Amino acid sequence: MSVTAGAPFRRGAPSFLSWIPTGRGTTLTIYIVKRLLWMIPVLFFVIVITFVLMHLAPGSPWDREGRQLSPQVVENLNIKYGLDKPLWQQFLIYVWGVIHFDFGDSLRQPGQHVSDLILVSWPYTFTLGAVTFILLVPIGIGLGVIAALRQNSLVDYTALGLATAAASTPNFVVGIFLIIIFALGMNKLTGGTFYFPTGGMPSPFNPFQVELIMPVITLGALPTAYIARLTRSSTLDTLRQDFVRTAWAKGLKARLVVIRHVLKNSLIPVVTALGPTFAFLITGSFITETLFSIPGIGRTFVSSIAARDYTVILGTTILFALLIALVNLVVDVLYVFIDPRVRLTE
Amino acid sequence: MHLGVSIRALALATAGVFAAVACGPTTTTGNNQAPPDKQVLRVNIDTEPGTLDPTQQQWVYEAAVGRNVFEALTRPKGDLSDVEGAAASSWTISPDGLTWTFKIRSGEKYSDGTPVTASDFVTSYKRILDPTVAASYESFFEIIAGASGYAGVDAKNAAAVKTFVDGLGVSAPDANTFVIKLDHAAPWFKWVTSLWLAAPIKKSEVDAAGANFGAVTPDAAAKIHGNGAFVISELVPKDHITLSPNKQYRTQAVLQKVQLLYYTDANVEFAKFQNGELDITRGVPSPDVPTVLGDPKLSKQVLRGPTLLNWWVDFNTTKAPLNNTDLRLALSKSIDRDSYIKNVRKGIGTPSTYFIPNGERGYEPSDTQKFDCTAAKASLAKAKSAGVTDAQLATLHYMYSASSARKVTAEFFQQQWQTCLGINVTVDAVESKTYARNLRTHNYSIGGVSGWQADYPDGQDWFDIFVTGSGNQFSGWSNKQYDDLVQKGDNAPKQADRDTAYSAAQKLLEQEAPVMFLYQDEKFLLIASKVKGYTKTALDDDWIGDVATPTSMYIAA
Amino acid sequence: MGQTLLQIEDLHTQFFTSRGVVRAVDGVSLHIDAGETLGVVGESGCGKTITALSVLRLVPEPGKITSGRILFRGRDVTKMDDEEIRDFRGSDVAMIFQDPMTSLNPVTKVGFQIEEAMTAHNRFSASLAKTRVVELLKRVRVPAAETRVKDYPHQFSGGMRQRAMIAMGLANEPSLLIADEPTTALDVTVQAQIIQLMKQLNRELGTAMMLITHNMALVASLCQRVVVMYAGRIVEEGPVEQIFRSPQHPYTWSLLRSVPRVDEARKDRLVSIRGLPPDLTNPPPGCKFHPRCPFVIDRCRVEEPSLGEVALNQVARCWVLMRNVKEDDVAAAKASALSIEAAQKLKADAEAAAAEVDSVAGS
Amino acid sequence: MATAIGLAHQVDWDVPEQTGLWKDAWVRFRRNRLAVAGLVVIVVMIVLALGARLPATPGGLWKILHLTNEPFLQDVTNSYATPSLQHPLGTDILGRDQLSRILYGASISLTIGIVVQFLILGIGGSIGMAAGYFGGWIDNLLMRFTDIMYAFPDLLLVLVFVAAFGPSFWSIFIALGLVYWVGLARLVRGQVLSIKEKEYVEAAIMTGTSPLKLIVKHLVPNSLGPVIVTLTFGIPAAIFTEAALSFLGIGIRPPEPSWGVMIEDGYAGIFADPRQVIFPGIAVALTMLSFTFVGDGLRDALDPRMRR
Repeated sequence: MSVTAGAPFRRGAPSFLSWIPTGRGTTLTIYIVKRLLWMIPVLFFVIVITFVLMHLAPGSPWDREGRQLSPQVVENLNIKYGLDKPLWQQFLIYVWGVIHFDFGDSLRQPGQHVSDLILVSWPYTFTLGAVTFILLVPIGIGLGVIAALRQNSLVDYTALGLATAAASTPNFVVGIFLIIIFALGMNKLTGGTFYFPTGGMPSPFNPFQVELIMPVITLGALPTAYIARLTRSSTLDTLRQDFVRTAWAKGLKARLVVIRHVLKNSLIPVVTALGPTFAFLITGSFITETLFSIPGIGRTFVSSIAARDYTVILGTTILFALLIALVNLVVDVLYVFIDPRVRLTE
Repeated sequence: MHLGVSIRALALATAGVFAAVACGPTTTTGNNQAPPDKQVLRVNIDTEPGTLDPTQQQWVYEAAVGRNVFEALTRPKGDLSDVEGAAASSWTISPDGLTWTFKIRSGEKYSDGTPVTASDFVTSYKRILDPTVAASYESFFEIIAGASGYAGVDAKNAAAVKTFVDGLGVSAPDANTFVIKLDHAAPWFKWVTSLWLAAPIKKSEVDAAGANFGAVTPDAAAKIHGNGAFVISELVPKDHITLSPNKQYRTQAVLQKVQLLYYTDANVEFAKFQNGELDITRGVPSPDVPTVLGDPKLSKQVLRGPTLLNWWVDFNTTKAPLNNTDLRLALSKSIDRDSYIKNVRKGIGTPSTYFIPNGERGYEPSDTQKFDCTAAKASLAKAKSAGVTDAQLATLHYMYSASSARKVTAEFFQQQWQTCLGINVTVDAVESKTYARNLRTHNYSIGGVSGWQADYPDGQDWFDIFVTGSGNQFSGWSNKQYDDLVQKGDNAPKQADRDTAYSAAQKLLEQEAPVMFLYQDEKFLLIASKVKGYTKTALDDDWIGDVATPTSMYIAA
Repeated sequence: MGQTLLQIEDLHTQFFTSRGVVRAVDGVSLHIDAGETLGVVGESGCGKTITALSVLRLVPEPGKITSGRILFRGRDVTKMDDEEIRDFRGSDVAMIFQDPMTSLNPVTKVGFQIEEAMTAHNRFSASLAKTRVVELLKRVRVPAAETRVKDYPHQFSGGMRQRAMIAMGLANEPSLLIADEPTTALDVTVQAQIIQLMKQLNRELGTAMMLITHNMALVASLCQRVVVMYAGRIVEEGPVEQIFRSPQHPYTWSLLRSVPRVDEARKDRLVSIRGLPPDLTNPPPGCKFHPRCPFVIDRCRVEEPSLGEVALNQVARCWVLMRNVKEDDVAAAKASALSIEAAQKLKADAEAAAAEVDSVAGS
Repeated sequence: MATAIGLAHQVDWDVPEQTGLWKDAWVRFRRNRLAVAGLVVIVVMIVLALGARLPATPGGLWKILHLTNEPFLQDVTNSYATPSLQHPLGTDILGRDQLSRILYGASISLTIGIVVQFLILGIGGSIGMAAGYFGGWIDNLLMRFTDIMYAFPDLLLVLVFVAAFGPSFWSIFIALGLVYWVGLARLVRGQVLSIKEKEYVEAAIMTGTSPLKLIVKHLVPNSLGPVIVTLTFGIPAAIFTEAALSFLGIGIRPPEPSWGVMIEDGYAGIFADPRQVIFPGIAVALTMLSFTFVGDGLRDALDPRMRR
């Protein structure tokens, strides 16, 4: 469901390192270790809240439309999966399991370990997300910078128009139009000699497969547009800064002015946004995976919520939370290197 | 059996009947067959099965695997008039109807070459009724001697569970003889023995896997062996399952590979078919029906046929004002079902004002709930004179499980009720699980659409839905007379007596209108022209193989 | 000295905005000799900064040099191609900007920013440039220059940053250094240090300097010649002592007779000159200054005077000229101008009145 | 003349009043043609949206504009009609006039898209501002809280929210606000932190400017650019999420159309009639574009550096 459609905005800028200065090196190591330790309470609360929300959500794994399960079967299923126990006990049992890297078995798929399930789906989603990200960064930033440097030119308007179109079209629409045009349309037009397959991802680790083209466009259109606009906005801001004029006044070559002075500054907020964008590509790939029949984790996650498959919900949530926390950490550390004004402390 | 409930797909109930529809030439062999390496069939089953253990399978997309990898004692005949031997070559029923003795077909083997024995059936029947396994559809089997106590067994008490399971009336006097003892005579039990879940499983495999038996993992091919026409040859989690012919099976399939794929989104499925990536679809989204019929290429690949699936709208009879029968009738009579089928569903299905679908014994069209706005207004007036107030009518909500197709249906009803009765019904979309729970707990006023698809073509499967306290009816309706009639129909040894009782029960149901009958569904799916030998019955669900195994199918050159 | 370094002839720089054409620089001609220090003064918005930016062809969008010539050692800057102008900037003419806080790139090391000014041109080898950075910082009196080169701008104080800016400007030993309000953003003691530094550099290196400021004190202490601008035009020009002693244009006179207030942070406007500078999209007819001029005559309103010689080396653009104004009129003009104290009192009274109204309304 | 010759500084009564900040901004905004065009489009949309909500008046302009052509009026025999004079944008599967529905839907989608942004700005903006401005343990606490909010599933949050508060129009706002504020909070915090590093703000803090004044005069105008970008992107996002929510049961109730719902519905019949998706899609794009231009215009107008 396209609840995730607009998600880059949910994942905004990452946290900064706000504290007081010291040198790099050991400070950085200490900082990273501290942040990693911070993840433990964060993950714990994520589990707590997800656990509570999950059980608050109406309906149980055994509710369904159509033929109903008998009350005895429901009761037996609850016993089988320990759902008959008080909630706090279930919680403790779960957390105990997590500490031992046991994430339980899927309720919808008896005998299927949640960890196996994630291990199977993860490579697909990661490959899709990573390929999209690697393409998105230069394209988004490039478009944004060019648009800003050629403000109010045709290039600018085209980029802006593309960004608007991408952002105002839900990705299930983007996807299905791609399918209609590049799969069905080309199939018809060329009499079946050349067309795109409508999806699948034959090898999960291979970034060079033709099957990836349409999913990558579908998944990447919106975040690329977002990054492009952010870059444009930020670059326009930077271009007006006094130090850029200083750079010109020094007689620097245009290329150097743009790269050393404009980009280095205007990309700071963009880098901030890249982390969450990457997280979005991973966590928000549900529709793309559904449209292009990619057996990724996004589908697993959304369908687990629909099915109230508690263990899978928890398992994937933990994975996503971990991912987001790590991405934030990476961005924060990166920050120290791109913006000298930012310092680490403690 | 259920269709999977998917986010976008309309989900639904189960089942089906009589007429067999043949598509294309039904010749089992021909010289126009493509070479073996081209004998690949790609089918969409919507969702990855939850388990490969047949005894725990409950959804259409699971039985699609179960029915082809395993084979129960019997199977429905092509015309659905009766069952015929499958894993069993013959069987006898004792004169009192209580003892059923099945002879296992000689030479019946699992795909790994080991023979199928009667004790394997004991294993599977006991597994279905084992409270610690909690198989979904144990209720079909509660008629077995000793099984009626299922509800009383404490699943946490290992000793009690063992006593219960050991006491079940299933036994294997010798390797080839499987005996089932029933609590009371039940002519329809033959259908139960044909269900996909009553298939033999190897005890050694169950024991080896323990709780993980049937898990949908890549190594499943090595861990699970069945006695059906196909074996699982490849399993890519979340992506597909490939079936290949079982070399041990008595009839060898022409198809060398059957790929079961999971496309939930109807548009995606439609696109894949058009792009030549899929050979059989589950259906066609109703807005696309005119497109398909108008397309010279696609229209030739359409397969239409009856199905034993009937749809209705539930009224919550436990609360005012819908505890008033006249109001329910008024609401039902004000829906123009012809227009609904023709315009909203684009011609798929038959308007119905009856319960038992066309094609099943007991089908009796009736006019009780027929669209008639004048009559509807009269009913409403009658209801109002009986105390139904406008204020109560203003509180009516129509709840549906969110999907595009159902939203359109809801908006159509809303308009119809407004036009004919002047009642403004509020429409609520809710998420599937919430919908199911609200229905079950009678936390709604009008809910729809619900449906039932025959698990097997017998009145018992249908009429039991509306008996007092049945978990499968959501209207909270209770009628002593109906309950008595149904009990008679279920248990009478003579078919004629059963028919009479059921017929009376059906009339009562239609007059009392705890539900508003809407339409009988129709299969409308696409099948690639190169696929030949596909036989479909009304009992089959979306996918091939419920009755007719795909051994007769082949890919034309 | 004496050789003309920069010659600006009839320069017009205009901004094409949706409101209309802003004639920011409207026919300015001036020259700077080698080693000379020229002050350009005027209110903000009078076109002095735009004139300087025009010299480097750094006029921001939507501005454009529409006509005129800018000859540097005989080469017309306005006709240089992209590569020539690039090489011209920073090496022949360098510029120091107003706000040292924002004029340095915050994410690049100070040393590198200076070094880069050298490597952009071919005057110094890469390795020489590196060593010269320290030298330059030492020259502008940055303490511990060896370590400070590795610092980022935010680690520098305001005065240090301006020193770094100056070092950057001197990096290629330019013949002309344009300093645009180099001290306004700094506090008083630092201002004095910077002024001292610039004086010294001018003396030691013989670099010509164009000093853009509204600070007459700075002009007095640094410059040999001064150009007064108003509404995009030069209204008076001459040697510093002469202008200070006997300004001939009423605008110059007004500038000079106003009271200095160095302690306040505001920088731009003049107290004693009533009214605001004209809207440059729609300047008044006749003399641009006439609406604000205390000595206005009828001719001023219809006909614009041209720059005329009023004394040796001194030109002014006025029909009246201060020397022709009667003592009485001058006294009257002085009286009519408000003193700072009076103006502040007026403001305080107005605020008190407003507060009173508020309290009445509130009760 | 005093000891040093210098230029006097103007006293305040001669300076344009401080209210001129907004007046100035408005003048600068007006100069941006695209921004004005965007504003005009938005105003027209709002007027049409209000018009579509007015009770039907017989004939005339209203009818021509399809404002009273009953967005709910079904003509099931005329489904997926191709555009004609009577139905300029065709009809949907139940034969309802698409143009009327789009105009009517404007009232819902614009309200949701825009009002939610204010909610997000309110929640996310104040949390981000507080975290960035106060720093220290407040910052730490707020940021760990957003980390947690950040990490768990929106879908679950929304489901539970619906279950708790029941389906209503206002639930949408709150649900959307709850889901989307996190990103903005982080963005604003980042902006505030980097602006805090700037000297003029440091100076303002040292000279004892009150926090409120500091926030209003420096932090808000300076962080406006990226915030506006994010919020304009948030408008279509909210419109689509609303559509998805109605599938979960807290969207607007059928048969009322919103653009998102129309697109979602149109998707079901996209092979039969792609117009069902394209027309409401254009409406969303137009809104988005208009807000983009207005946003850019606003940013430039309020940018302190642009002031001269």
